Amino acid sequence: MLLGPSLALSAVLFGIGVIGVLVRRNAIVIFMCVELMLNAVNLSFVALSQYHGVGGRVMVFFVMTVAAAEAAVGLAIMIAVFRHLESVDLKNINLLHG
Amino acid sequence: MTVVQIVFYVFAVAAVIGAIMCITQRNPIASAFWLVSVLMSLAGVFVLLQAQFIGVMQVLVYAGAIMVLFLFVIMLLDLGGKTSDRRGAPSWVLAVVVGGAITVSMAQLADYTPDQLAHEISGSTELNADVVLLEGQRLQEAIEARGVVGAIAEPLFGFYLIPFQITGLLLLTAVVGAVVLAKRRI
Amino acid sequence: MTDFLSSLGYAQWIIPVLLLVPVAGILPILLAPAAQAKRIALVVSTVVFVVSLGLWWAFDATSGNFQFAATLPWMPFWGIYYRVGIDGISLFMVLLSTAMMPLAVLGSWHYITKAERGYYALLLAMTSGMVGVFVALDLFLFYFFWELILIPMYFIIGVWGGPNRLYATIKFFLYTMFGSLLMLVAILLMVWQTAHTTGIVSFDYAFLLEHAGELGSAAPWYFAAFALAFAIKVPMVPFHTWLPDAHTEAPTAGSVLLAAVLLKMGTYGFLRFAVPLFPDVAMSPPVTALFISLAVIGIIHGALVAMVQPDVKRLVAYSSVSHMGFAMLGIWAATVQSVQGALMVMIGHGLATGALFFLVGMLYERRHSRMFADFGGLARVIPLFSLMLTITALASIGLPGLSGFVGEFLVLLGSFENHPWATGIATTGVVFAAAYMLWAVQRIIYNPLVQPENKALAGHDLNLREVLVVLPLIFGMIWLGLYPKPVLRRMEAAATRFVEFSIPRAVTVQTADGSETEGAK
Amino acid sequence: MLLTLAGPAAQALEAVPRWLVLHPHWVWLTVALPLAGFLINGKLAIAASGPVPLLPPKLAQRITEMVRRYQHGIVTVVGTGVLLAAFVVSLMLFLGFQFLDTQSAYVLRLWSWIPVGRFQVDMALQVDQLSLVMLLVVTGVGSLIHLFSVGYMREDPGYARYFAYLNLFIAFMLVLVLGSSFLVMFIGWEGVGLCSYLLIGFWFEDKANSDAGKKAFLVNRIGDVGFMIAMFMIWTTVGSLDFSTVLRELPAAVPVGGALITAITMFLFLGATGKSAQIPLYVWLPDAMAGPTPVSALIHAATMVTAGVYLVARTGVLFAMAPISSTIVAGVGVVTALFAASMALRQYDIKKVLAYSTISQLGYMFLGVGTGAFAAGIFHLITHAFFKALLFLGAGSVIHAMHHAYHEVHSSEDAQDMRNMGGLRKAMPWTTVLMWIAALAIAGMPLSGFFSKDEILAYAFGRGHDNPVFYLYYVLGIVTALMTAFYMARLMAMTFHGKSRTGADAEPYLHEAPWIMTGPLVVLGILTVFGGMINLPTWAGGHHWLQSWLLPITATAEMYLRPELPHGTTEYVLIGLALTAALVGLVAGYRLTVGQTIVPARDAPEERGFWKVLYHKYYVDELYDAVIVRPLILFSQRFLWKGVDTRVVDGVFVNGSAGISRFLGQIGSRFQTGQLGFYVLLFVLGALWILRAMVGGG
Repeated sequence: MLLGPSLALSAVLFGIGVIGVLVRRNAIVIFMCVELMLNAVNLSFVALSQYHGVGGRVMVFFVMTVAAAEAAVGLAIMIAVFRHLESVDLKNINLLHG
Repeated sequence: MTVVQIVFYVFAVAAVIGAIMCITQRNPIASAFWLVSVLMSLAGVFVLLQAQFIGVMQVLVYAGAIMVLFLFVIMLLDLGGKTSDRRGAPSWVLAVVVGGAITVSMAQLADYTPDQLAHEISGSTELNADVVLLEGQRLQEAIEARGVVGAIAEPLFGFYLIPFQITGLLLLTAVVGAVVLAKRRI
Repeated sequence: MTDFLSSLGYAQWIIPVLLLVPVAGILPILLAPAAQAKRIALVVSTVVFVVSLGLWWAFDATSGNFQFAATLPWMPFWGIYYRVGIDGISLFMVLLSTAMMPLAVLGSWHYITKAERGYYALLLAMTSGMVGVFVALDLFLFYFFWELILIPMYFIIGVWGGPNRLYATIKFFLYTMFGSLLMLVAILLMVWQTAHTTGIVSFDYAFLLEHAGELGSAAPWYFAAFALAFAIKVPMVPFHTWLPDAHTEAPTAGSVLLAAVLLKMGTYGFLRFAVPLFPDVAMSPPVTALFISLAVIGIIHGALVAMVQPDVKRLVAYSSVSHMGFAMLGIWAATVQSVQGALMVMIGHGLATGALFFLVGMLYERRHSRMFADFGGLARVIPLFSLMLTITALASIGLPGLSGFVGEFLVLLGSFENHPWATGIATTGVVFAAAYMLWAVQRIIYNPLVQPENKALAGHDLNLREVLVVLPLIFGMIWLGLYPKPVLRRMEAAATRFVEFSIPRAVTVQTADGSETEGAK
Repeated sequence: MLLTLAGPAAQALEAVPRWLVLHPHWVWLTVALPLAGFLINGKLAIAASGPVPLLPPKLAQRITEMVRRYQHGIVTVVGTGVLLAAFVVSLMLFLGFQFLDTQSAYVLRLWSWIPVGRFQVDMALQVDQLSLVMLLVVTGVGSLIHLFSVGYMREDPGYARYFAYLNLFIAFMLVLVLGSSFLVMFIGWEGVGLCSYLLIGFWFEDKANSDAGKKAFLVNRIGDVGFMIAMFMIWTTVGSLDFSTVLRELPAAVPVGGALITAITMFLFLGATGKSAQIPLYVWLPDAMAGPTPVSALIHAATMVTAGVYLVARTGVLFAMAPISSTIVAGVGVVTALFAASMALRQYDIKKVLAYSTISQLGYMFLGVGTGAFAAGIFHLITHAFFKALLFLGAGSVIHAMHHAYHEVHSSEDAQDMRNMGGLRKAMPWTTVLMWIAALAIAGMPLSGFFSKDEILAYAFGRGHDNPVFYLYYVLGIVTALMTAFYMARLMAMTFHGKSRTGADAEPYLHEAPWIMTGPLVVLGILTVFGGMINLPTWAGGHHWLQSWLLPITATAEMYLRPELPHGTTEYVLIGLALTAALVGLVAGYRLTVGQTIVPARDAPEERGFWKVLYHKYYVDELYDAVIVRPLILFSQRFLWKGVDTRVVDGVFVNGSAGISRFLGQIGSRFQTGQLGFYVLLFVLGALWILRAMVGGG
């Protein structure tokens, strides 16, 4: 009976995460927004697993693991970038410019 | 409206407010703390959704470990919001339009019911959730038989063993990678 | 000899051996110390050459069919098989390829100083590719080998080449790639269309040859794609400008293989695929006229431009354009004489131009220059080199009694009957050939010996290794010039078959009793 | 060794001992001997100047030392020995040929050369009356010139190389005259061109010499194109290139005087003009004098340049069938004769005079064969070989003496310029006498040259009966004879008579050449005097021996074209006219030259007026250079290379297509801002799009 509201909440949080990614330039804040979006997805998994079986909950574990790994590597990259550029602001990071 | 629903909405509103604050705060540390509040609220929601173990994990791993890592890095790099990293108004408008569009598209699921899920899975309007969604019932039975942890542990170390192991490998790789990236000299 | 070979089961294993042994030789090269790489490459390529010599005796000259043939499934679901065989056309191309390889290794002995292992490994890989192109009887397999050659050549020029090598490699690669991709499209479409009409998916050459008549209105397009790929490789005017650049920048062995073997892949492609598969298109008057004009233009243009080059290698490159024009003229005139002449031109050009590039390379190793302005009077200081250069140059300009003449003469003789004017103009190419080549020889080895660097060459004549590189080629030139009969005899059946195939199949003749019969086939 | 005696000739030749005769199948020896000489001398030439690469170093060194010590001797013995041997073999073959029961050609098939389908050419040598005559001339005169060279080239560092080239030349020349088909003849044809190229540029360190060699080869090649096209036409018509088949079947296959036979003969004649230095391709021969003088004597006077005449005589029946062609051949011949003779009038280089004289005399030969008097043409070829070789060798010993004299006093004067000579008869009596014999012969005094030239002119006059243009040819021929006598007398007077202009210090060093050089001169002198005997006309008590000997060759041609010799009074008037012209020319030339004061080359003033035009050879070289050579090079360089290849093909197409790709790439790269936010936005938009699709679809 909480299925619909949970999915709606998940959608709202995901949307906020997207907006956050788009409006911020601080790479670490962007990471946090990504975490937010991952959590929104987790919520959907959990909500649906009540009816669809245990697979959804197992998946949440995997998502958490990936999030942790991503945070570790991502933050390490940030440290490396910061060492070079003295900043983690995306406007300064444009090595990909063609 | 039952108590459970009221509690759910309280947590939901808290999560949404926390999320909005998270993305609007100028200081990354504040953002991080607001994010912790979102994660806590979500942990509550998980409990309400009968996923107590995941709720606990959420608090321990996410709010506890990952966010601490974030805070640690923010403080290490001394990013305490001296300058604003927010983009200008056009970006905001664009972001709100795009994000809003996504939210609205998905928020249509607010009145989604288990029966609709059953219909989508079976492709038939005749059958209802009780007949189709046997996996969900089995989960309930497993929780009753082995408790919330056991119910997850059994498939995790059984059917999902290999993905689980691969996840472990991923973590190991991430650890090594993080060390390589962050250290000046190895 | 024939009995001995057949007692060894030569016919069964020769082609796989030629394809696999060079590739297998790469492994020891990569494992051995870098200084040993050239020795291993020399041994492997010599073994391959010696083994391939058996083809000379094992080949049945009376038969125009494919010999040493074998078929093994590769991707049978798609109709792709390992199908190989050798006829009189490919026999000499295979022998030319295997024969040039030990010489190329010897010729690179001191020239290559960096990354030797990689270099010699690539040379061996190329051996397999070259043999593969000439023995493949499955269009997919052919395309596979065709493209396989590009990669080693790309690296040989791009890594071990001269200062402007990047431009040259990219030009070479894109030029040839452009043509061959269109050819791939044509091959696939042709197979698809044939599969559509016959219900059998097959890349088999013989099968496609049989059903090529049913392609209908698409045939001109297929022919155009094939012809473009081959014309670029030959190279025909106006697709020739990659050649001087590639030659100039390539290391000695690269130039030699490019001239001696790779260009022949183009003419071979015309002889094996483009013309026999689509004779109605290829031998229709406008197409014939087009190709004969281009061939004649190529002969004259190549020779004239060669005349004014300041760089020896560019001169030789343009002379290749001119010589390959003779080969194209011979193919398109499509008489037994002209086709055999074209094949002889291909062989003779392989020997003579190969030797020229070797000699230029030897000169470059001594003088670190390829500019005519830097030479002069070398006959006084390095007579042996001068002698060999003279003989080679004479073979190249087609002096009777040397290899170049037999081919050129046969081409012109065979073409004259049907295309007298074109042949007449082409014959004047002989004069221009003499002009650029003799002028080149004069500016290198004659004229006053003034520059101190040149005077210092005294006593640095060719050494034993260098003589061993060039002498076999010179023997070949004299042999082919004086006694080409054994060669001509072995290619005659295949050339006749080509001529028969290149008669448009649609032609029907009204016989005396009014019934229609297939044109002379 | 031999052989079957048969036929009526047997009785006449019974006296000849068996060991003196050879069966024609030994003809390969005559080619093989000089070839072997070439290989040995060539090896020595290479070995002398560098290490022997194919042997172990110690052995190689010993060989090198030995070779160094004995090289000169070995080269001399081998170089001249093979040729003398070849001459002896030729004589024996000549005798042997008499013993054959048939007088038709003997063809020795060595091996099948180029067999392709119905195109079959054997490597085969043909022995018949014509090739035997040529064989004797080439090996005979060749031997004498080889002997002369031993003295002339003694001190040259390239001695071995010289003899190697010379031997190779003889081998190719014999292939040329012995080849049994057009194609085998073509081997020799181009081969002698090659040797000529190598020998003209023998002293290659002087750029002018190697330029001259290259020019000779190139101009010859232009003629060779004609030869090749003629071969294509012949093969297309009769399917064979063998002389016997072609000369038998072609007359039946094509109409007399038709376009095809005219085209074939004209292309053949183009080949002949290249090799035999006729208008318009004569320009290489004067430059060819850059080679050593014996080379000029052998190649550019006696043998190679006559190959064109030989070709026309060999294919005489074809020319006889094409009246237009034969008229053109005769016309080109006589015009060349006149033109070249006029240029010889004002040359000062002794070899240049002789070179133009050679061109002029070749013109006579073409007049002869063009008229249809093939035997007369060959006759003049033979006598010319004698007297012109003598003239060149004589000039050679003059140059030799001058060169030595100037060498002794370290002077850099031109040893070949006649203005530096004069009065040499005192120092060189033998040479003077012998040169005078040759000069009289060429001028038309009744020595060998007189008979042959007179016969040609007489035949030309005779053909005027059918074709009046030949009367004109005859007149031009007489004028040429006058000029010939004039410039020869001038040459003799300037060189041997009058006061010495050599310079007081150098004069005492002038001396007669050694016996190895004068010996051959004497032999040639004898031949020059008595050479006319081989075809002595009836009025002089002869039997036209050569003409009847060559009858088997010329008989078929005479079916189509048979010029008549004038008889009776006309004949004597013509002889008188020719003699008068020669006498007038000689006397005038001598008197005018001796009476004139000549200044040595160093102080000589610039020529003026028409003399200048003559001195500069009518500016033909300059004309060719300006009209053909330079425009061609400019066209190749500016238009074909820089224009077509670099600008159009590379510039527009290759780099153009690269430019288009680059342009498209630049447009694409605009989207690569490098700003992560932008990428995220695109990503989110994509996600939204997919979401829309799913929600809409579900």
